[in-house]
Amino acid sequence: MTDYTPVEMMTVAASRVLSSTDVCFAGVGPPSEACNLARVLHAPDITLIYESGTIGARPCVLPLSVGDGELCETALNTVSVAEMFRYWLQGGNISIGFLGAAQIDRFGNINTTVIGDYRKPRVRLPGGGGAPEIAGSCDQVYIIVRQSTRGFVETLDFVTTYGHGKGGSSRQDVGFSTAGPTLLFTDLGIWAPDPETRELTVVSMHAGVSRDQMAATVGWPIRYADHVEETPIPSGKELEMLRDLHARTCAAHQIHK
Amino acid sequence: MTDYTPVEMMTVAASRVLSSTDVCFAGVGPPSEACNLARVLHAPDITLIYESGTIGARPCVLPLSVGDGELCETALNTVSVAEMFRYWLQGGNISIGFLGAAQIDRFGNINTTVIGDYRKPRVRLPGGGGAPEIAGSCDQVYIIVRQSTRGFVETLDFVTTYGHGKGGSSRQDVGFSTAGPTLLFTDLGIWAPDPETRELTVVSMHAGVSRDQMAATVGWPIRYADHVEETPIPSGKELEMLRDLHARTCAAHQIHK
Amino acid sequence: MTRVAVISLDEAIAEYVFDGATVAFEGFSHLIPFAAAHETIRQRRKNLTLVRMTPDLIYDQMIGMGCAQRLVFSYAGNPGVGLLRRLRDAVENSWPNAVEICEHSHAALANAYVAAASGLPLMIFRGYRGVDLPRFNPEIGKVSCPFSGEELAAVRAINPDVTIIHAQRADRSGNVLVEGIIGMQKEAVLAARHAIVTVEEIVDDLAAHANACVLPHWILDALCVVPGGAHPSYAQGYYRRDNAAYREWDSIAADRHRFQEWMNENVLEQDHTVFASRAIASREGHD
Amino acid sequence: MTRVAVISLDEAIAEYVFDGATVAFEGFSHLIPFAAAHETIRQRRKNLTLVRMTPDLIYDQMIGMGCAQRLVFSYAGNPGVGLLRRLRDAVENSWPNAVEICEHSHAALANAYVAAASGLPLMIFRGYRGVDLPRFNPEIGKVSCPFSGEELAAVRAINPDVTIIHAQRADRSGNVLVEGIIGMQKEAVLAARHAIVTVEEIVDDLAAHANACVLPHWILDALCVVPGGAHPSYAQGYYRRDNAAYREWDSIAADRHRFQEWMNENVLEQDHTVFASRAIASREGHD
Repeated sequence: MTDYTPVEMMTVAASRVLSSTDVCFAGVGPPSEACNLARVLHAPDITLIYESGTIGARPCVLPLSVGDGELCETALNTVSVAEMFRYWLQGGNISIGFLGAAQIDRFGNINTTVIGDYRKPRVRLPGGGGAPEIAGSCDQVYIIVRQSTRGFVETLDFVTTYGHGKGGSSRQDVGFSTAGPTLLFTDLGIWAPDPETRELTVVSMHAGVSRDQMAATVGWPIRYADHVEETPIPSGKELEMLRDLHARTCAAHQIHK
Repeated sequence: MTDYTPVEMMTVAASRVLSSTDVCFAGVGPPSEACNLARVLHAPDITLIYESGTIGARPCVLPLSVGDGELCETALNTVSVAEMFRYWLQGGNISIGFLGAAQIDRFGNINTTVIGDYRKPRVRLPGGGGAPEIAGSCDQVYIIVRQSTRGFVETLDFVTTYGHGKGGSSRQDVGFSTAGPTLLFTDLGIWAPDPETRELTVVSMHAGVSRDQMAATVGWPIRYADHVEETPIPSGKELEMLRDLHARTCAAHQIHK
Repeated sequence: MTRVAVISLDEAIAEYVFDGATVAFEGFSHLIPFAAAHETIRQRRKNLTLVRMTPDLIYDQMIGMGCAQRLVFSYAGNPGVGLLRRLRDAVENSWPNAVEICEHSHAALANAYVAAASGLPLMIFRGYRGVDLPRFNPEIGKVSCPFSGEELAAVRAINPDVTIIHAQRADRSGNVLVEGIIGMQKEAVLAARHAIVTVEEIVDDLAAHANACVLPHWILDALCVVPGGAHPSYAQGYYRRDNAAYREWDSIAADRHRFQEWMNENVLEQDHTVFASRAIASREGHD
Repeated sequence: MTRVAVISLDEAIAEYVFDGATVAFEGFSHLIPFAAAHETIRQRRKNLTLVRMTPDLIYDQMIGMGCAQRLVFSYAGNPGVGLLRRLRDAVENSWPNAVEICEHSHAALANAYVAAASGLPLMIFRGYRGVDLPRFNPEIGKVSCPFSGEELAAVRAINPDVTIIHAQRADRSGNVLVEGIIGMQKEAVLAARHAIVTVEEIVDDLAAHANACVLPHWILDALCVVPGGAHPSYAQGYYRRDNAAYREWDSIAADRHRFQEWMNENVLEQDHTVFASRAIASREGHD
């Protein structure tokens, strides 16, 4: 089956790396979508955690907010937001933090705060929310975001969430003991940090994507791994489950597309 | 009715100062007994808090431990011990801390840790438990303990719980903003700190108690208020309710006296 | 400790929310106290410092109506929809007035409430490493661990003059049950000098299990019965989130004039009793 | 994260409780894991650092049997009865061996667990002012608030090698429900490298409400079904506290010889299955 969109490919690719033993802090939107797709496909026992305090949520439809009622109704347990950030996240009990981004740089640092100057912003974005500490305390971080020159920038306007800093040993130097961003999923490919420089490096490109397309959507000279894989296209099952999830979600939220 | 014991007088006297608007952190034993007597007598809406985390307990029988099942079963709510000490006690939500003592000095400082040297004790007592921070964070502290020369000492072997320190402004100097011990109930009388020196001063003596008896049970020269009251003897109702409470407690705990 | 007063919402707001006050309307996605915010707007409160982890529509409306002088927050979005356009207009264009920003991460703001609920002047946490925000927020500091030498982030406690929350129900003594996604409600109430709680209903028996999130009557000041008072957010067990209202807000808030018309019609010309019917409509729309 | 293993109590103790380990057997008056302590005694573990807010009979027994090298605690009494005589004999007379004391107040030790559960090296609190204990305990320090200048007490985090608790029940995935007086169980489990939970039973459905104290299976290592495993303390909903056993302990523990006879007969010559009948006897005695 080749009838799929680049965004569907992105979500499917991200879902594939998740397994039933993962405990995953899921941001709303594409991260939550990839996590729930994994759950219905091949990771039925994955533990999904939302910053609203729900532990082990198993929603039938995708939540519109991190605090949707269905997350709590299907969860094993719901704790206060303070307990979530103190005991569960900072306590080191979460294996994967799954984040989105507005701006990202080559070292996986993220800006979701402002475009322009902080004190006189051109665009005031939502801010960090849980991301700065999710990226610090989870064993590793996955990022999912569509490529664009607006989003993939040479220099962030603001460092909201620390990735690999300026590369190399930056992350340890600042005091982190966690791995930081280990995978970046986009609509065009999959990136992973170089073992030495920690620069995000293209390790897989989705079927039919060219290096010209890659270059046109990224604001810095892209590094490629020695062997760049081609991401396997979505299977019929993967697409069917993803589209079912969307259809259920739209019906439940009364979204007419 | 004059057929009552000095300990019954002590408990009744302590119960009289409690009211329905009090939120009272009750230690097990005599403090808990006075609190529950007040609750069944004249303070039906008093909020009793035990360090096990129970808020608003209404036990029919006196608990043997701070964590008896009946405290939880009759409570409005039960929180973790951490929450109890952090949010409820340290957060400043408790008006009265009601404590016992092994040793007490003239300024209401308490020792419940050791007799003798800390590192080589003659008697190893239970230790502070909740008392040091109860005495620091409650608006005021009531103490209930029987008088004896072993217990009412010139110098404590160990300061477990701070009262009025060395008197005067000691308590503020150490950094407390709470009132500390404001009343001491014994089997012989009622004591309160002098407004200036903060030395515990006899303000009421139970009926029939002489100053010689007082002196024989206290290890320092006692100060008396200018006008020492005579504590009203227990009413029939007070004694009846206290003895009912004891009878129910003994029956429930299968104690045969 | 004083007994909570069961009074009307307009009395409660009039008594405790004064011009210039620091106010937290808390509720993390769930149980957001919209009715109390609308009453505050109707009473034309000014120069408020508004504290909330997720400003959401509730503060977009208050900011757009000129109630706010300062905003303390950690994530300012319309969840699942986009940005908060009235907040942006205030920050980017000072309309209707400039709003000072005191920005945190979720972890930091949650810890600031925990600090205040715990009666402490600060709380420590592991956070803000390598990022830009501490340069712009003097409420963020550092503490060295005397045991390990590790440098930790510190955040100053937040003690609102008044915290306002919505909850499912209270009993006749005024004890309040919050259940489901409980967010920071307990901490925000304990952090504040005064607390107002709006509830769906008052019942004979809370029917709360032993370890539920219960707020005893003696830590509350005012209790107001406002059925539907969390609409368009939700009250688990009562009505569901009105996602359509959240989506619709994006276009209402996009235009200053349309925003003002909407606020006139739906807030200024109403009173809190309208929330009951909104919640019913929301329930019928969804079930 | 790994899945909890449902194994026998002797296997669990053999695997996780090693000589010299720091072990917390937690449970505040309620749900005290006596069966696990007795198994540890039977396995002749030595040189343990025993951590517990209220040592209670459970540590009086372990200390008397020579399992302990060090005791970390905040209140060492037999609740409602008196002192702990085996603990006193160890501290006052080094019998059967000297036991080093690391003493806290409840607030401090609770905060030390909170620190560890929160992944921090310390926690701060307002306490220990003017008192003698900080002179004898190097785990107590001070921190200055960078905002207010106030000096606060600090306590070093306690990270046990293994925490052992008893709980009412688990579901078939190994998720555990603790209810009633929940003490420090969640914090002690999250503070530890490994966690063993004994439960009254395993059920199909935990039947826990949304905000109950639940420990997900992936933070636990071993789950053991030991009905009655908290006797002579109690398990709310299952059996009541055996107050007679607590009172009787005072005379048993008063004499070294009688203590040893009692331990031989009731611990060394038994296995954990005896607890089921003890709890039934306790229930019948009380109802």
